[in-house]
Formats: sequence, C-alpha cells, structure tokens
Amino acid sequence: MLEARGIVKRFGGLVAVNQVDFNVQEGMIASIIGPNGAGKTTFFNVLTGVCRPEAGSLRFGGEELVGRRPDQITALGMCRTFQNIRLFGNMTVLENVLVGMHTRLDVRYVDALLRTSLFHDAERAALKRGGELLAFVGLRDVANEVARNLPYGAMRRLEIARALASSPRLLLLDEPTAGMNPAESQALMGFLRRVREELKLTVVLIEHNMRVVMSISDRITVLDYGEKISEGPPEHVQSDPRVVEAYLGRQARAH
Amino acid sequence: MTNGAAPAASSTRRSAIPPAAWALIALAYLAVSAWSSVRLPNSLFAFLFFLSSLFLLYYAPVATVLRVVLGAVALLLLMPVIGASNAFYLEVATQVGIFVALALGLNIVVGLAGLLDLGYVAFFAVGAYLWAVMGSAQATVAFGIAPLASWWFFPFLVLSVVAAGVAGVMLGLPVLRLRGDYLAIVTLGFGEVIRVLANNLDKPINFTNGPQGISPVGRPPLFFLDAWNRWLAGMGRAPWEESAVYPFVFYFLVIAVVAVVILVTHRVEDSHVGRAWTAIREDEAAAVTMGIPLVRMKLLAFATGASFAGVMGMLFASKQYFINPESFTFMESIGVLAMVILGGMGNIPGAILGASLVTILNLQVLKDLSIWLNGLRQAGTIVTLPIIGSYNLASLPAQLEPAKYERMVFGVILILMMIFRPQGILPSRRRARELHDVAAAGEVATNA
Amino acid sequence: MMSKSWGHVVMAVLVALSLTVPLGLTDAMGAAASHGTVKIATQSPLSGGQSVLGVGIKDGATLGVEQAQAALARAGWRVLVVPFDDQAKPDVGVANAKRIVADREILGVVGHLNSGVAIPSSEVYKDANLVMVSPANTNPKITDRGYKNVNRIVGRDDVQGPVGAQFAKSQGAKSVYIIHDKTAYGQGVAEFFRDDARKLGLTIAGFEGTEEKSSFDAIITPIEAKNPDLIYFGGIYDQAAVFFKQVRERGIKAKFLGPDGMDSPELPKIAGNAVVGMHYTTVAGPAAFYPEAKTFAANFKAKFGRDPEPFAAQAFDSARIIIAAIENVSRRGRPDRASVAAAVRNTKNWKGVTGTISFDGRGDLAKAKYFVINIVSADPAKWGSNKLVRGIDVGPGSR
Amino acid sequence: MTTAVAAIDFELLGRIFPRVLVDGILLGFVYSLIALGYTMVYGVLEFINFAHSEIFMVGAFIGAEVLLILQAARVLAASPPLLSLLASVLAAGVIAGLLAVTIERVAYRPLRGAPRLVPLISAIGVSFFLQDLVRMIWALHRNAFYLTYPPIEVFNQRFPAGAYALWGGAAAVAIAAIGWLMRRAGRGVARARFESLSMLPKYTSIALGIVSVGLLILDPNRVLTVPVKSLVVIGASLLVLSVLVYVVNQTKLGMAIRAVAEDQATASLMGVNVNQIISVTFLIGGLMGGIAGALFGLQFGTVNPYSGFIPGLKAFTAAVLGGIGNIPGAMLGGLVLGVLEALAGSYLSLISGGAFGAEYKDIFAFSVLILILIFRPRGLLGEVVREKL
Repeated sequence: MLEARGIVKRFGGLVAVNQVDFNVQEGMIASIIGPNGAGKTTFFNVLTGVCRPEAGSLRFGGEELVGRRPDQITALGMCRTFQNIRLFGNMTVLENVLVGMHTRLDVRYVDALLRTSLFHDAERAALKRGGELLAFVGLRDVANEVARNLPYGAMRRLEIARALASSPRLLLLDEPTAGMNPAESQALMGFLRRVREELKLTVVLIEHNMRVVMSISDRITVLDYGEKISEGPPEHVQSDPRVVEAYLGRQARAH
Repeated sequence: MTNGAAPAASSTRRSAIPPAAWALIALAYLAVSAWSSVRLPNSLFAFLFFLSSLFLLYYAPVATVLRVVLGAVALLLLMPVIGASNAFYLEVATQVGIFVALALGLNIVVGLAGLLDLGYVAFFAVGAYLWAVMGSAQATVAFGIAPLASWWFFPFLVLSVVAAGVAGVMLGLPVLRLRGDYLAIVTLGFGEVIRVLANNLDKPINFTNGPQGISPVGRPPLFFLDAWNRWLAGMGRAPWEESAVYPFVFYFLVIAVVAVVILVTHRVEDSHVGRAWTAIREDEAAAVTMGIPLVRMKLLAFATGASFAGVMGMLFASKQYFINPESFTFMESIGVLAMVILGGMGNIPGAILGASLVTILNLQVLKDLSIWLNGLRQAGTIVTLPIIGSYNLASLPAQLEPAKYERMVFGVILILMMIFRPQGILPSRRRARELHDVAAAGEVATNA
Repeated sequence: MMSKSWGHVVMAVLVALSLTVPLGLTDAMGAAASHGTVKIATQSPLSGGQSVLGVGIKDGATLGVEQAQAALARAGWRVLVVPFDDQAKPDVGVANAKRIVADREILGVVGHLNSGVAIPSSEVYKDANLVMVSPANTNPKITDRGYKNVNRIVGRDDVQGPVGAQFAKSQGAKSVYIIHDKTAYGQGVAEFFRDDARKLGLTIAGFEGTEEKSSFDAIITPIEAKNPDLIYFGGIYDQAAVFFKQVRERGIKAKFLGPDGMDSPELPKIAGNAVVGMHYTTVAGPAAFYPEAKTFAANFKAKFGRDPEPFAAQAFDSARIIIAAIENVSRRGRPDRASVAAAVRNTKNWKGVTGTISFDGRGDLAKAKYFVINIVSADPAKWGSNKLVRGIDVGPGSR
Repeated sequence: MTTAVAAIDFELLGRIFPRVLVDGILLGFVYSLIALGYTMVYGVLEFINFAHSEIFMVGAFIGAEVLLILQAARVLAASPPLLSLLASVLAAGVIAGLLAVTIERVAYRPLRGAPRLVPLISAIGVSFFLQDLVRMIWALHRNAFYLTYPPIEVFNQRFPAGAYALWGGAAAVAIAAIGWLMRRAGRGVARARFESLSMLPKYTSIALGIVSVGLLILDPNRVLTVPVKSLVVIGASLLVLSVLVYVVNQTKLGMAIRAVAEDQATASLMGVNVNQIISVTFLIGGLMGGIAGALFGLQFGTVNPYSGFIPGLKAFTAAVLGGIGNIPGAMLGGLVLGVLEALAGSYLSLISGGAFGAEYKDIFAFSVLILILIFRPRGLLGEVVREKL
C-alpha cells in the first residue's frame, strides 16, 4: 500500500533520514520506534508532504507522493496526527471534525454562496458523519465545546477523529500515547484495534511506549540516527542486539 | 441573520420578562427613539438613541421574524424619515454602511483567515477608480471614449466586485508563502503602491488625473424621478430635486449592498469555506495536513474580502462626486482594521458594531464634543470646580482649541477599549449545532 | 455565557440612555442656540501633518470674525465661529458639510485647505445655497463648475504658475528644474509654470514630484548633474525649506522660485541662508507696502503668539467678506443663506489685506494683483521687510 | 502631455552613480538606526511596536529642545559641537527610552496574552495620542508646530570623502587589525567576550573598507563630498549596533533578554523577571529610537509631530527586509532600502525620460521588498524557523 524507497532528508549538514525503505501492507499496524532525535517525526513529515525529501521515491496506492502538497496527499487517503496535539483550539469539537472532512466535501464556494441543494445535502451528510465519528471516539456529548477546553485524553481522541474524518485508508499517528497514564494508554490501544477492525484502516504509529508498541504492532521499524537499523515482528526487534545497543547504549553513555 | 447568530429567541433564556413584553419594549423603544430623532433633529442623543435601538433589537429576546421586520422598518423607513429632517444623519448612516461593508470584508481576511492585511484600502481604491474613470469625462482623456451612460452604473456594481476580487488574487498570489508580519508589510506596501499609482498615473498617459482627482463621477440614473415629478406636478406639488434625492438613493444602495455583504459573509462563514479559513487561522500546518488547500483558500479569502471593498469603493466614488488619492491612504486601512479589532475579530455583529462605533465617534460624537466645548469657550463660560476654583473658559489659550484634539481623544479611546475589552466588544463565539439522527455507534470507554 | 450577560449590559445602557431623551437633553448645537446668533464655520485639517496650515486658516478666520463682528453686533447679531476638522479627508469633509448645512444658524463657510475635500463638500453647500469662500483652493475645478455659492480669494493655478514663469524669464533663466509635492495644489501650480515656461522658450531641465519630506538627496543628484539656472518648487514651505537647504548644501547655485505656499517666516527659520535671495509669487500684499497687511500680521501674532501661516490672511479676508455680506443683508431683516451667497458674489472693490477684492461671475477674483517677493534675510523676524520686486495685475485664468 | 523621448544619456547616468550610491548609504544608515528599535522589541515580544515612530519623533523633539535651550543660553556656539550633540542625543535617548517603558507599562502590558493584533490597535491609539500630545505641548511651550534644529556649523560642512578615500582604506585596514588583535587578546572564558567587543572594529572596518574601495573605483577624480553630519550618523549607527550586539550576546542582561525572547514561561521558571526584562527591552528600544530621532533631526534640520510616521514605516520595512528580530539584519535592511530608494529616486526619471519619476521610488522599493521576501520569506538575514510538528 505504502512503499518508500531510499528516502533521504537533510537539514543543512544534518542527515535526518538516511536511505530508509519502508513498506506498509493493507490492514496492518506498523510501528516506527527509535531514540529521541532518530528522525521518526521527520520521516512522517516526508510521508505527509510537509518536507520534500532530497532523494527517494514514495508511492501510495500506486501514486507517487514526492512533490505533492500535504493537502493533496491527504486527499489521496493518508492522514496524520501530531506529536504535540494541534487542534483548532478556538473551534468546537464538531467543527474540528468537519474541517477534517474538507477534502471529501464535494461542494464549491458557489454552492455555499447560493445555498444550493447540493450544499445542504453535503452539510447534512457531513454533520451526520461528524456525529458518528464523535460517537465513535466518545466525544459526542461535548460536540459543541470549544476544543481548547477539552481534557488531554479527549484532545488526543479528537485529533484522531479529525484525521479519520478525511476518510483515510492509511492513518499515521505520531506518539498517540504521549503524556498518558497506563490506563489511558491501554484504552487507546483498544481504540486503535477497533479503528483497524471496524473502519478497516491501515495504521502507522510512532511510539515510545514499548508496551503499546509490542502488544499492538504487526511489524516494527527501528530508526537510529536517521537510519533503519532493524525491522520485523515485535519479537524479532526485541531481540535484535543493535536495537538494544541503540537504546541502552546511549542511555548508558548518557548517565 | 438566521439561527444561532444571536442568543435570543431560544427557550434556554431564563429571563424574568416574557418574550411578548420584550417585543413591546423593543417596539416602544424604536418608536420613541425615531420620534425623538425627528422632533429633535439636532439632538445627538436622540439620534444615538435611535441607532442603539437597532442593537437593542438584535439582543432583545424576541422572535426572529419580529426582529427582522422591525429592523427593516427602522432602516428602510424610519432612517430615511429622520434623514429627511436632518441630512447629516443620513450621511452618517450612509458612511456607517460603507465602513460596515469594509469592516466585514477585512474581517474575512484578518478575523477569519488570520491574514494580517495592512493595505486593505487598495481594493477600495480599485473599485472607486474603476467607475470614476469609466463613468466620467476622464474616460475620454484616458481612453478616448465617451463617458459611459449612467445606466452602466449597475453592471459596474458587479464589475467592481470582480475587479477588486482579481486585485485580491493578484496581491495574494506572490505573497502566500509569507506569514504574519511579513505578510503585513507586503500588504502595506501593496496599499501604498496602489495609492502612489493613483497619484502618479496622470503621465505618461493620464488614467487617474493624479492628485487633481476626478470629478464629476457618474451617478446612477433616477429612472423613477421623471414619472414621480409628473405625478407631483399633477397633484400641484413642487417637484423633487435630483440633488435632494441622491442622498436617499445612495443610502438605499449602501443598505442593499451591506445586506448582500452580510448575507454572503454569513453564508460563507457558515460553510466548509469558513471552517477552512478558521482552521488556517488557528493552525496553518495542521490545516494543510487535514487536506485544506492553503493557496486556494487564502486566495479565496483575499478575493472575497477585496470584492466587498471594491463595490463599496465604487459607491463611495459616485456618492462623493469626486475622488482623488487622498481618500486611500494607509491611515484609512488602519482605521478599518481598528474597527474590526475593536468590534471583535471574526464575527459579523462585532465588525458591524466596530465600524458603526468608530464612524459615529469620528464623524459625530467627537465633533459634537469639540463644538460644545468651543461653544462654552466662546460664550465665556465659567467653570467652577471644587478646590481648584473657578476658571473662565474664554481665557483658555488658543492652542487648546478642542477641535484640534479629536484624534488624540480617539487614540485614548482606542487604548482604553483595548485594555478593558481586549477580545473586542463582541468577541467571536462558536456556533452550537444540533446533532440529529446519529446512528448509534458503540461508545468508546470514556475513562480518559 | 459571556455574550448573554453582555447583551444584558448593552440593553441596560440603552434603556438608561433612552431615559435621557425625554428629559430634553439636547446636544451642543441646540444648547448653544440663542436668539440673534449667526455662525461662520471653518473647515480645514486641524489634525495630522497638514494641520499647521489648517489651523492657520481657522485662526485667520477667527481673527477676521472677531474684528468684523462689531458692526454686526450693533445690528443686534452675535457672531460665533464653529471650527471643523476635516482631517484632510474627503469623506470627513462631506460629513462635516452635511452637519454644517443642518445648522440653520451657519451662514457661511471658510474653507478648505485641500481641493480634494473642497470639491465634494461644496457640492453639499451648493444644495443648501450656503456660501463658501475658499482661502486656499487653487484648483480650477472649484469655480469652473459655476456654482453661485462657491468663491475663492486665492489665485488659480493657471494664473499663479504663468506669473512665476514670466518672472523666471525676466530673471534671465534659460533652464528651469521643477519640483512639486504631488498634491493638487503643488502639482497644479508646477504644471502651469512648466507649460508657460516652455511657451516662453525656457528649457525644462526636469519635472519631478515627490512626497518626500526629509531626504531629498536622491532628487538633488540629477539637478546637480543638469545644473539649471532656476529651481521652481510647487508646494508648501515646510517641504520646500528642507529641500532648498539641502540643495544649497550640495553647492548648487541655481536661483529659487516658488508659489504662495512659500509665504511663511518658517521658511527662513528652517532653511536659513539657503533661501535668502529667493523669490515667491503671492496675492497677499507685502506688509511693508500694505499697512493693513502689517496690522493683520501684528494682530495675529498678538492673539495667537505666532506668525500667520500661508492662507491665514486669505482666511481672515474670507471671513470678513462673509460678515460684510451678512451685514448688508441683515439690514433687510433676518439674513438667509441664498441672499448672503448672492451678496458675497456681488462683492466689488472690497479692500482686504490680500488686495482689493471683486468676484467675477464664477466666484474667481475678477482681477488679482500678483506680487513677486524677494526674501532678504534669514532672520524670521525680518519676514515683514521682504522686498516687493514687482506687482502684476492679472484677470482670472481661462481654462 | 508631450514627453519628448530623449535618448538616455548614459554618460550622465554613470557620472552621478557614485553620488547616488553614497546618498543611498547615508539614508540607509538613518533607516537602520530606527529599524534597530523595531527589531529589538519584535525580537523579544514578536510585536510590532507601532508607536515606535512616535517615540522616534519625541526623541527628535527632545534633541531639538536641548539644542535650542543651549542656544538660548548662548552656550551652543561656545561649547564643542560634539559635546552639544552628545547632550542632545543622550537626553533624547533617555527620555524616549523612559517614554517607551511607560507606554509598555500602560498600553501593552495589560494586553499580554490577548490575541496578537490587540496590542497593535492600542499601539495605534498611543501613536495618535502622542502625535497630538507633542503638538499640544510644543504649541503651548514655543507656539511652534515645527522645531528647527539650530545649525551647528561644523556638521553642515562637507567632508571631501573622495580625496580621503585612500586614507579611509588605510584606516579600514588598521581598524581591522585592531579588531583582529582584540579577538586574539581574550583567552578562555573571556574569549567570547572579546570577540563580541571586536564587533565595533569589525563592522567599522567592513563599512569603511567597502566605502573606500568603492570611492577609489567609482570616483577617480576624487571630488565626492559627504556632509559631516552624515558621518556622525554613520558613526553612531555603527556604535549603537555594536553595543547592542555586545549587550545581547555577551551580558547577563542579554542572556535574560534572549531567554525571554525564546520562551517567556520557561525564562520565568529559570528565575528571570520577565516583566523587568520586557521593560528593559523597551527601554533599550526607546533609547535607540530617541537617539535615532535626534540624529535624524540633526541630519534633516526640522521635525514636526507627524514626521515620525514615514521614516518609521520605512524603518519597519527595513527591519522586515533584513529579517525582523535580527539585529545586523536591521542594519543591512536599512542600507538596502536606502540604496534602492536613492537609485530609484535619481534614475527613474532620467531613464524613462520623465515618464516615471522620483515619485515612484517607494513603489520601486516596495516591489523589491516583495521580490526579496518571495525568495527569502524570512528576510535577508532572518533565520528560517522550521516549525516543529
């Protein structure tokens, strides 16, 4: 489904992502892990078109992504969340979700101006689907609250709902459990499984929480200093000495 | 204004006074204020009282239908009647209308899409000059064609919208990558460029007549006046003079355009486009990641905002009978921006209130204050203050002439307003919506 | 919710406000009304960068009313001045005009400074037959519309420019470099100067407009290269003084010439020796030859503590002409606007500090006397002793 | 409207080129000096201090007032000109600085945390207020609308820069050597400090070097002259820039300022008194505004209550051009803007045969500004701030 070949991304002299290959098959939950500064988020930024890679190709469902704008990539069916939550704070919960539907709304400016039946139908459908999505993430009761007033966990779920609203086939989540306690993380894991099962989505995850990663992932990719150092099912990665070195070795040195 | 725009008329209000009583109060208020404005044609308070009744109407918890009907009566019937007894009030109302449209247009760019535009008056100038050049003898000077006939006024209302919209896109295209203050400085530059062009394009080919300005600018045709005057003559009454009719024509034109502008703003704001703009304002990076095409949406915001200014520019030129570049300075842009922010960014009533307040303050209240003080001074009024003692105002130095310090007072008012009401007078609220017929979906555990 | 309580506050305020109306609290205008009052309004920019001239107009008119009201007072009329700030903005000027028109006691307007404000505002005066006498608007369009109520006691651009050109020629200048300030006034005068200078066979070495107020280096460099015999500045003294000073500092020896915008002791105050020996054209008689002008300058200084700005003398005369007209009309009863306007237009051989004034059918000066004045000293206090070089009688322009 | 299309006189264009360039640089230094104040405040608060043009204007009034008082006391002619100038400039700086602090305290501080545009409006209010307040004060005090700087003869003389170009080049080398020595002088911890201190000789030698070499090439006849007062402005600009760079980069205060600029919350957790630092920032910004005002007045001779507006606008443009928030950027932006204006002002008319003239110089400057920003959206020296996702 998603096929990255030899992705290279540099910032000045720093090579943030170096020759990374990365494949995702339909229906799987793939995780990317690695120590801080390993280039995980940069890799996400390349995937979603936020930065353009210096080299490499990136195909999604047969389409080349390199050179496309983020909004075009979203329209193709790939949507993400952010490491530090980036909701539209002064909009309501429901509006956040409706913004996510932008690419799927087949109405034009003129329709909005003239209030054509097309517009009304589309708005009605969007409201219905927004309600469903909010119900799905358990935020329907607060649909009219302003997003910035939500509790932290609810913000995370809203961000996912907003991404889901763009009807992606592939969902990219950047550290969804960051800042959550174990119980919340547990709940989120259950939620992700449901996303996969009920919505038939493919998920790529950046995660630090090993418990989450190991229990949920079908395949794990480990990045260190921008390079892929290991890849495989959880048990394979867990026992890979290079992974242990990357995590522990650095920690040992740091202390 | 449809549902949700006002808190009124909802059953949630637990007011001690029943809606019927509110309706009566509103009606009485309107009637008394209009009556007193006509009876006391020189009373500022009476007129302010009347204007405020419109806002009372907006906030009174009465049925929407009643509110719309009363509002229409006030604006379309009572205001002209008051204007007939004092032409100045009609002028104020017309200028308020012009600035309301400008503020609403800028509100789309700055308030909704969050793009700081310091050169907004440029679009006003585009609309104004478009008609001023084509609809006056300047057309002959610039293009060697006869001035357009007065009925062209109406097609040009549309054309000025288009022209200003195109100017908006032309400004938008090169600057879309810029953010925040960089955008601000470039739009400021654009505004200056348009003004300097207007001031200098009297050579090598004379398009704008430079600082000498263009006069007389064409006015809309008065189709009805001949027939009406014949009828009046038949009744043995004196005919209406064109010059006496025009202020009313422009008032109604401005009101009509403002109504359209409000409708457009409301509809666009309450649609996928408005949501996309707000999303861009809130977080550009997140918005684009959610699939919002930044370039298209920003251009759309620029074009929509600009088009309001364009059409008002045209009306302004025609109403003024004369234009020259002095009407399109940077301070004018700043003035409109102040209206938007003062009223409350990102919402329609806020922009309307901001524009009304600033315009009335500038044209009327501050002037009245200085005239009053000047009157006291010339009459040699003696002010007695406790402790300080008495002072004859006539001996006040000539340097302290009150009329000279209106802008200083305006500055102080701006500062105080911002300190005590930083969100603007009517801060933006998000619209609450009902969620109907949602298919029962399984609830996710909500322990978070 | 915030908005709801706010709505209540708004309503409370409105209701409170409504109580004041039945109490009969009328506004300032109403309050100031008393029997037997007539008012003269002034409109000019009283704030912003042009306020120095606008205040001059207001003060000149105020002084004029003060000195002339004795005659009216004997007839039982009290005269008041109502100053308006038009902010040099056409929209504000028009709104003020409507307000002026609405006050029935106002029988005349002295204004404006900017032609851009005067033209649309005078449309409003015209509809009410309210007389306007302009102390400063030189734009031909002001009177070319042929309104009965619009007059001016300044020369037109198409008169003053040619007078300057003739003088330049008589001084033996072969090439002239023209700078103007991009305003209707400055550019207008400069263009007529240019056209006439060309007709007289002078070389136009350059014709430049600039809104710059402080740094003229970029403009001076080409002047230096072209080395003209004379530099004409179409504009106001504040900008001109800085310009002339910088020109001399560059070592350029060309003669200087300007229109009546130069007429202020501030000119040598800012420019110092640079402007000594330069000439300007004006309708306001030099104090040394016109005792009235001398008295006016002295009275102005006594009242306001500073020297009169350009156009202050014209405003002084404008106000007195209106009052003279009111006085004439009031002999026949309560003066109304139309008859005051007609009386002003009929002014013949009225002696003012800016010359002997008669209006022609359009409201222009029937015959204007132009003076060319030579600045003799860098000391602002000696402004009054500037030399009269020549006087030229000219009729109104014909365009 | 007949504009004779004359052939372009290339000889003339070439002949005036050095003059145009020098004019541009002189003007540029004035813009730079004002731009520094904008950039300083913006760097810390990300806020366009719209009232900076009025602070600048107040500085110019104070500067003139001091000189006028000295003149009235008959000490102006007797005392050394540099001393009078120093008194005038310092008084202008101090009062403008205090004014800036007061403005921040009254009109901006209560608005911290409000939407970004709100302080902008209150700044506009301050602007209106100050303009007319100054007009009122000096109307009552001196009955004057304009204040004219009393002439100090020395400053009005012209320095034969062309004739001294070789000397200038030698001086540039010498100053560069001093700078190099200073950089070498420090050791260990003090090293960075010395390096920073060497900013003044560094910038001076660069500026002097460029100008000298330029003069040698462009002015072979050695006839170009420069007013002495312009040299004073240039010297002051370089000095202020160097001091500012030193203070911001090398002192404890500078560190606190940078910390507040980076993140106010964190800075306050680290024990930095954020309010105090912001006040100090405004003090410094106002100080520079006042100094710039007094020097501006000296350069151009007259000032009125509204004359801050245009230079303020230009300086703000210069600050953005250079990369707002960046101190050397403000200097560079000012110079670029000044040179652009001079080029347009002198050449447009000559090249177009009068069809377009000096009145288009602002359009020209703004067009170049737009072009530069399209290709370098963060200004000439501004860092590209990559957003963290």
